[in-house]
This record gives sequence, structure tokens and C-alpha cells, in this order.
Amino acid sequence: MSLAKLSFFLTEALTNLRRSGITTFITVSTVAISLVIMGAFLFTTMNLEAFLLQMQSEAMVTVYLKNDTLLAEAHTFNMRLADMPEVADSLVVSSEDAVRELFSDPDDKRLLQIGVTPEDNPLPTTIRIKLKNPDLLKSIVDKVKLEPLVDNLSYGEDLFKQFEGMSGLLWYVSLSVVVLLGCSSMFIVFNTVRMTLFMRREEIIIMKLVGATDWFVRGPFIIEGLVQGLIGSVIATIILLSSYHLVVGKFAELIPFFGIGITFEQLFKLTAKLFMMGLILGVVGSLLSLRDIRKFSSSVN
Amino acid sequence: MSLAKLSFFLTEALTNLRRSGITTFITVSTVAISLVIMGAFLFTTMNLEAFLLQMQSEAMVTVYLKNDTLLAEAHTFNMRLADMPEVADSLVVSSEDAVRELFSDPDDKRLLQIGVTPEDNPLPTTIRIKLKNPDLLKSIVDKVKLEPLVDNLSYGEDLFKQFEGMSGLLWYVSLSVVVLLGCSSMFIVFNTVRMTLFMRREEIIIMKLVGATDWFVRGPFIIEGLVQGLIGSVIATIILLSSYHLVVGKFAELIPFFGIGITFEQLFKLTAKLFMMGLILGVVGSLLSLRDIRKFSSSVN
Amino acid sequence: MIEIQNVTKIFPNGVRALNDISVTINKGDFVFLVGPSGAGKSTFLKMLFREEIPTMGKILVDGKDIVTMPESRVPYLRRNLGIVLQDFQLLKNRTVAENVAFGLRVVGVSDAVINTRIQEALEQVGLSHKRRMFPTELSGGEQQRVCIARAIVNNPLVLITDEPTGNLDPMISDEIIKLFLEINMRGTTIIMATHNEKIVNKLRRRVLALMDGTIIKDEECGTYAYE
Amino acid sequence: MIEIQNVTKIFPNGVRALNDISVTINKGDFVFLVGPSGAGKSTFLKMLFREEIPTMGKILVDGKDIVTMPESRVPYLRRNLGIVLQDFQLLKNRTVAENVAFGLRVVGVSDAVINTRIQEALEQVGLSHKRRMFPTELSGGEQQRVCIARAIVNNPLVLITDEPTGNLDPMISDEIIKLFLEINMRGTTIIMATHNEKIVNKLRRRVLALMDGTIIKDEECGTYAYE
Ligand SMILES: Nc1ncnc2c1ncn2[C@@H]1O[C@H](COP(=O)(O)OP(=O)(O)OP(=O)(O)O)[C@@H](O)[C@H]1O
Ligand SMILES: Nc1ncnc2c1ncn2[C@@H]1O[C@H](COP(=O)(O)OP(=O)(O)OP(=O)(O)O)[C@@H](O)[C@H]1O
Ligand SMILES: [Mg+2]
Ligand SMILES: [Mg+2]
Repeated sequence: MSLAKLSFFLTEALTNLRRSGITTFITVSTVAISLVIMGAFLFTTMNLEAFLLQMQSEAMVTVYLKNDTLLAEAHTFNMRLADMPEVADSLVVSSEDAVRELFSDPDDKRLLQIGVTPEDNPLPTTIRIKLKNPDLLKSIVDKVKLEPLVDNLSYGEDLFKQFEGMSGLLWYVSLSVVVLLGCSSMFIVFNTVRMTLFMRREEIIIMKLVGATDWFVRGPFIIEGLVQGLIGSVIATIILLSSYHLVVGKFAELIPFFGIGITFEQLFKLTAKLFMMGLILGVVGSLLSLRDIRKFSSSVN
Repeated sequence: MSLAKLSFFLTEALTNLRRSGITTFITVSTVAISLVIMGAFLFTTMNLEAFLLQMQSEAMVTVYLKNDTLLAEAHTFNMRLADMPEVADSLVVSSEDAVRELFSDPDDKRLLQIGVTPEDNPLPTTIRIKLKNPDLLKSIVDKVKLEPLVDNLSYGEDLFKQFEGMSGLLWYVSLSVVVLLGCSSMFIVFNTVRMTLFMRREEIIIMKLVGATDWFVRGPFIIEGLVQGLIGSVIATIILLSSYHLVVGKFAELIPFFGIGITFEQLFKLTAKLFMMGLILGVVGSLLSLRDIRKFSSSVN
Repeated sequence: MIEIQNVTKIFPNGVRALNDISVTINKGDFVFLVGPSGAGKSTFLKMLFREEIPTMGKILVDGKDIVTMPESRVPYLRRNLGIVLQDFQLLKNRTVAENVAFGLRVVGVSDAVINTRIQEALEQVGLSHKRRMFPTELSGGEQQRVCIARAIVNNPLVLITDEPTGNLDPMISDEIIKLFLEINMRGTTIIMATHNEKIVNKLRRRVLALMDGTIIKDEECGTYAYE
Repeated sequence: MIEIQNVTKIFPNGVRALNDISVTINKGDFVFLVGPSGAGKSTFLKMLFREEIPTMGKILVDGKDIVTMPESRVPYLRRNLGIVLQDFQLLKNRTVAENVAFGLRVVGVSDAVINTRIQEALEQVGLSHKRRMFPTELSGGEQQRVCIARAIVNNPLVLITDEPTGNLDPMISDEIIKLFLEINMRGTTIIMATHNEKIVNKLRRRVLALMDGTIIKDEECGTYAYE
């Protein structure tokens, strides 16, 4: 494409954008709305994922040591454990600490009811391990189980499975909603663009009458779509970012950890994604609708 | 409005719907998409709410009776409890049952660790109460606490609070999403209708040229909007209902209780709501856009 | 019947299309409006059915001032008029018959009456065999005649036509003019903007000549010539 | 230059607009196309720029068959033609100058050249003072002249005009015809469908008369009369 043609397309597109206000407004706002809904959903997913990850990483493995283990032995073993690649953090809890903790849970009245008092100390020394990554659980459990000092392991299998289930669910929901919303947005934007084209079919007919090729007719429309998509994304981004902190604040009051763990980089990436989507919506919308161009060209009366 | 006029409007509207296929298709599909998104969200909310309610109603109040209470006394007391208006169900658990239950929880190794075996039976007799409604908790606790046989009460305050928080959050999210989606749908449908009107402005100009009043011009458009809204809702309902069981099934695999507790009546009500929304979208969309009608009437060349 | 008093029309872009025009048209008149391209003929006609509103001046139709008339009354004004515009405006998604019928539907005429009236009007313009076609299936001249049929179908008090023979061959033009004369005989006032020298000179009716927005000639039995 | 061989056009609704037509138009010809309303004149012209495709028959322009020509070549065919349609088609959201320029932009002419050419063409139709206006701000005749300016601005090999004087007063019509004669002198073939008896009879050029889709007359120095 020659530079002259490109510059012609550009001026054409900009002139059209200015002169057909309603059409521009409708397309831009449709793109913006689609992206805000999409973006709001992605933000939510991102936050929930971060939240679940946080919860999972809170889950610990408790290693019960044999009854006759000395505290010094426990500490030596702990140092070995801390060096393992799976382990983020590990801590020795002496039997004294453990029993104190147990009785400080005000909700669990069962121990008192069965007549056990803090003065008895039947609890073993334990080591609590925090994992770097919940996926490493199996590997660490398999390793530690065989150690001579170890009596038993406990790692809240149920909780783990539940979180894994929720992650799976979240992923499943995310995917279907993204697909649903994405297709819907695409379809609505496509229809909007098609309608604007239909509104301007006379224009297309006249252009073709004076010898414009299909691509010459399409050029300005595509640039228009691009610009509209761009403006739509800018508006969507502004709306999303300006309401983000407000909304996350509200949520954080209700759910712990919410909104933690979203970095600026992630926000930036999301924004970039939205921009890409806006552009794609605009351009693909135009391109798809412009396939019809030949239908228009034969209805001069 | 005379019957003749109404029938004229109807035939006009139906003729237009048939003859301007693209416009009809675009409006109908936009309404349908909006409603599917809205409906999918409402379904999800409904299911989650039912799920939370289920979870909450699972929460029980456990009444610990004094150590020297006879089983017969417990049963008499239980009958009084069962007659209370707050109580849905109540059950006497003898100390034997309780200890059996306690040791059958494979996850809780603490009792074994502290050396308690099933042969000791230090547990008191308890009565478990299921509430008709989680809100009644405070009232029942206050009443039962004062009974002479009662030693202590336990009702998982933490869990309760958490569920209450989640319900609140769910309500908050629902409301904001419904408002966001509702406004967006409204706006998009409104724009779509406005664009179709704009496409047909020549028609409006000509109608007014031969002496049609504003309302005479609007009549068929409003009926068109109504019909389009209706068709859109029918399509949306079909899509939603046919995918409902599929989706709920998938979810139910992942979360217990999911999809339980949604009655046919609730589904029906939701469908009715969708229909109303479709109609409102169509008609209000047309009405709002038709305010512009006078702008069109003065651009004959 | 129609009184135009000191009417000036200045368009938003500054063009002064009509300049202090005063003229009276009586019931039953047959008026030719002539003048060069851009003289203001179409603007003059549009004034009469409130399509354009004068910048200054008064227009009385049947004694009522249509300039200050509320917007809601305009449809009722138009129902007494038959209008043919320079760019024939037909509803593209309606058949010829439906287009012609539209003016009658608006008033709420019964279906039976509508059918006979449409048939009559279409026969008068020679198009009854094309009643079921859509405007896009018609030739230019045929479309113009459908507009004429639509304008006369409701027996208007005033027939306002803008270049109604511009796309018609001489023979059909003559027939349309004959039709107009008939309608005029029955009492309908006719105002016709035209460039058709031959017709104006043959008929010898009242001729109003416009030039640059001013009336430069108003003859009872006039000819086409201006200047 | 243009060879039409046994062309028949039957529209989807069954109307036989052209019926086994054969005619040759040579380079530099000035052809009037006359005939009653609905005779098939516009259809005939639309055939020449592939706006309508014949149901049967062949059309050769410069030896190339434009019936079987691939869709993608049509724009290049049209760039050599100047076209004025019966319903003047202008881009409503572009000024007069931009409308006229469009045909040149398509070919990629430089801005400077475009400006002088537009100015020239607009002067020739007497509208250079309205170059910045939009079509909706023009009278019917003025719009028609803008179309004519657009058709002649790219020095076409063939000028195809459908009723170009339908909305013009006699004086301006004469000027436009004078302009066409000048263009014709410079070698452009001109085909003009018209109902303007006076012009046809005065100019005495080749006259093709159509009636019900058939050529009923083809005279070298003809008159308007058919039948
Ligand atoms: N909507 C408008 N806005 C601005 N100027 C206009 C508008 N309509 C017409 N004009 C200008 O007003 C003048 C008179 O226009 P009008 O259409 O009344 O002319 P006319 O006598 O009907 O011409 P023709 O014979 O060519 O149809 C012209 O100069 C035209 O450019
Ligand atoms: N798109 C179409 N579909 C169906 N029929 C058509 C179509 N266009 C034209 N016709 C019919 O073909 C015939 C010839 O039409 P055409 O437009 O060629 O006539 P014309 O000679 O240009 O008439 P006029 O002088 O009125 O412009 C007419 O009877 C018309 O009804
Ligand atoms: Mg005019
Ligand atoms: Mg024609």
C-alpha cells in the first residue's frame, strides 16, 4: 500500500469519525461496555485466584516426631528439612507449645469435656512445614515419611482437596464466562459495525460507482474500526482502573487476603490485554462486516 | 387508541419485521445475548444463595446436658425443644453415641495422641438442634441457656459469621453486577434500536410528510420493539434452560449441595423475570430512541 | 387560501433562499412556479407544508398561521395537502400500493375504501399493473408517478408538486398535466414548480417567477420566460 | 468501442427490461437514448458499467467482455467512465468539492492536481462558489450539476448520463449540453438518456429509441420522435 493511499485512508477515516457522530458514539460505547464487563470479570478472577493461592500456601504440613525424640534432635532434623527445595519455611513446635496452643482454642471444648487439662502433656513434638508451592505436597510427604524420627504426618487432605476443587471450579467458570462474554462482545460489536456499514451502504455504492476497489472502500472503514476500538479501550481502562481500588477495598473488608498479591505488573498486563481486545474488536468487527461489501454494490436504482 | 389503529400498527410492525431482516436479527440477537448473560448470572447467584443457605442450615446448635442427666430426662427435654417455633429438628445423642462418633472421624488424631481411647467415655449426653432459619440462632440460644438441665451450648460461631459474611458479599456482588449488566444491556439495546431508527429515518420523514402524527409513526416501532424483545427473551430462555442442567451438573461434581434447593417454581419465576426484562428492553429501547423523532422530521432535501 | 406575507428564509449556512416574499394564492388557482436552478422554488414549496420555517414573515393557510402552529398540529395540516417532492420519496420496503395507501391509513380510512382509491389513483398515473412491485423495481419515471398517485389519492385541498415531470417523457407528462387540470377543475389548488417550458407556455395559467429568492413576475395567464 | 450483442435483461421479478438488443457505439459518438418511461433506458445504461448484468448476450467495451469480467476488474472499468445517474447520488457527509474529488482520489491523483481539476469542473457547471457546501444544502438542480462535475472531472473515455437535465432550467440545460459537446469534440463518447425533446431536436445527433426493451429506431441525425 502506498503512503499516499494510507494517508488518504487516515484522513477519510478521521473525517468520517467526526462527521458521523452517532455511529461513532454507538460503536465506541459498545466496545467500551464490552471491555468493562470483560475486564471486571478478569479482575475478579485474578483476585480470586490470588486469594485461593494465598489460602493454599497457608496450608501446612505437620510432622509428628516419635515420642522419645529430643528437642535437639528435632532442631537438627528441622535444619535438614529447611534445606529441602520444596520447603519455604519450617518450625519446631515443642510439646509444651503444642499443648498451650491446643487449649487456647476457645471453641474446642472436647478436650475439657473428656477431662484432659493443660497440666497433662500428652502431645509429641512436631515440625510445621510451609511449602513453597502446594503442588509439592506429595513429593515432600513421600520424602519425610521415611525419616527415622518421624512418627506420623498430617496435612489437612480435606482442606487441600477442597481448595483444589475450588481452583478447578474457578478455572472452569472463568473459561466459560470468558468465552461467553467474549463471543457476545464480538457479536454485538460486529453487529454494531455491520449496522453502521448498512447505514452507509449508499456511501459504499457511490464509492464503487466512481471506480473504488473493494479494498479502497474498506480501508477507511478498517481504520475507523481501529480508532473506535482504541477509544473504546481507553475509556474501558479508565473506568476499570478508577473503580478498581474502590471495589477491591470493599471486598477486602469482607474476605481476608482479597486484593492482596495483585502486582502493578499484573494490572499493567491486564490493561494491555484489554487494549488488544479493543483493537481486535474494532478491526475484526469491521473486517467481518466488510465481507458483505459486494452485496451492497448492486442496489443502485 | 382505536382498534383499527392498533391492528394497523400490528400489521405494519409485522410487515416491517419480516422485510427488514438484518435490523430485526441484530436487535433480537442483542436482546437475547444481554438476557443470556443476565440470566446466567442470576442463575449463578440463585444457586450460590441456595448453597449458602443449605450450608447454614446444616449448622447445628449442640446442647451439652449436665453430667448427671438421665437419658429419659434428656428425651423429655428434647420433646419440649422440638415444640419450640425456632426448631426444625432435634435429636438426643447419648454419651455412647457421641464417643463413637468422635472416634470415627479419621482426621482427628488428637484424641489418640493424648491417649484417650473409645473405652473411656467421658462425654456428656447432648441434644442437637437444627434451626428452621439461621436468623433464629440468638433467640434459641438465649432460651435454652437458662434451662436447668443445660450445662453448655456450642454453635460454631465462627462458621456462622463467615457464612453471614459470604452472604453479604454475595448480595453486594449480585447487586453491583446486576446494575452493571442491566445498564449495559439497556444501553446497548437502546443504541441498537436507535441505530435501526436512524437507518429508517427516511421512512419516518416520508411518514410525516403524508401527515402521520408522532404517535402514529411511533406505534409500529414500539410494537416492533415489543415483538423483538419477546423473541429475544424466548431465545434467551431456551438457551438458558437447555444449558442449565448441563452446567449445574458440572458444578455439582465440584461443590457439594450445588444446584440443590432450586425449585421448579424458582426457575419459572426467573424465566418470567427474563421475559419481563426482554419486553422492557424492547419497548423502552424503542420509546427512548423515538424521542428523537422530531430531529428526523426536518431533513428532507 | 394561502397568504404569504413578507417571508424571508435564511439557511443556517447563511444562504438567503427567499427574500421578503409576499404572494396570495386563491382557492382553485393553478400556479406554475418557475425560475433558474437555485432560485428558491423548492424552499418556497417546503414553507407551505412546514418542512422549512421562515426566518421572518407569516404564512397563513386557510387563515391559520402555520409558522407559529404547534408541532403537534403539523400532521393535520399536511393531511389536507398532496405533496410531490423533487427527489421522489417512497418507502423502499413497501409495495407501490402500500406507498400510495399510506396517506389514507394515517387518516384511518377503511380498507375497502383504500383499495378502490388506490386502484383509481394508480390507474390515473398508468401504473395499476405495477401495484405489487417495490419502488426499487421501478424506473425513475415510474417512481415519480407513484409519488403523484400518493399525492392525489386523498383528494387534497392543495396539491404541491416540485418538478413532477422531470423524469417523464413528453407523452406521459401531458397526461399527468391533463390529470392535474381535472383535479384543479374539481376545486383543488395546484402549485407546481417546473422547468418545463412547453407545458407552462401551453397551459397559460398563473405563473410566479422566482429569481435569487425574489418574485420577479406574477402573471395571470403567463408564459415560462423570466427576465 | 462499445458493442452490445443480443442482450436481454430479465429482472428477478420477471420484468423483461431489455429484449435481444444489439447496437454498436463508436468512439466519439454522441448518442441520445430516448423512449417512454419504463422503456429500459436506465437499464441499458447500467449494463454498460456492470451495475446490471445481462441475462443473455455479450457486451464488449474496448474489445473486453464486461459481462464475464471478474468482479475485481470492475473498478478499473468504471474509472474510464463518467457516470451521472437518474437519482443523483452524492455522499451526504462530504462537501461538494470532496464529492467531485472522490473519483480522482480513487485513482491516486496528487492533491495539487485534484484541486485545479475540481475547480475547473465546478466552474464548468457553475458551482465553484458552493464548493464548501454539503449536498443537503443544495437545490435539486445544483445536486444534479455536482454529479455532472464528478462525472467529467477525470476526463472519461465514455460519459454515461441518465436524464442529466431533468432538474435543470432551460438556460443551464443549454450550457450543460454545450459543455457535453465540447467534451465530445475532445473525443469522449457520450451516451445520454433523456426526455428533453428540444435538446434532441436541436442537436441532431445519433438517436437510439427504446420501447418496451426493444430498439425501435437508430438514426444518425435523428429527432426525438419515436413511433
Ligand atoms: N437545507 C439547506 N441548507 C442550506 N442552503 C440550502 C438548503 N436548501 C437549499 N439551499 C440553498 O437555497 C437556495 C434555493 O434552493 P432551492 O432548493 O429552493 O432552489 P430551487 O429553486 O428549487 O432550485 P432547483 O430548480 O435547482 O431545484 C439554493 O441556493 C440552495 O443552495
Ligand atoms: N431492479 C429492478 N427490478 C425489477 N424491475 C426493474 C428494476 N429496474 C427496472 N425495472 C423495470 O424495468 C423496466 C425498465 O426500467 P428502466 O429503469 O430501464 O426504464 P427507463 O427507460 O429508464 O424509464 P424512465 O424514463 O422512467 O427512467 C421498467 O418496467 C421497470 O419497472
Ligand atoms: Mg428545487
Ligand atoms: Mg430511467
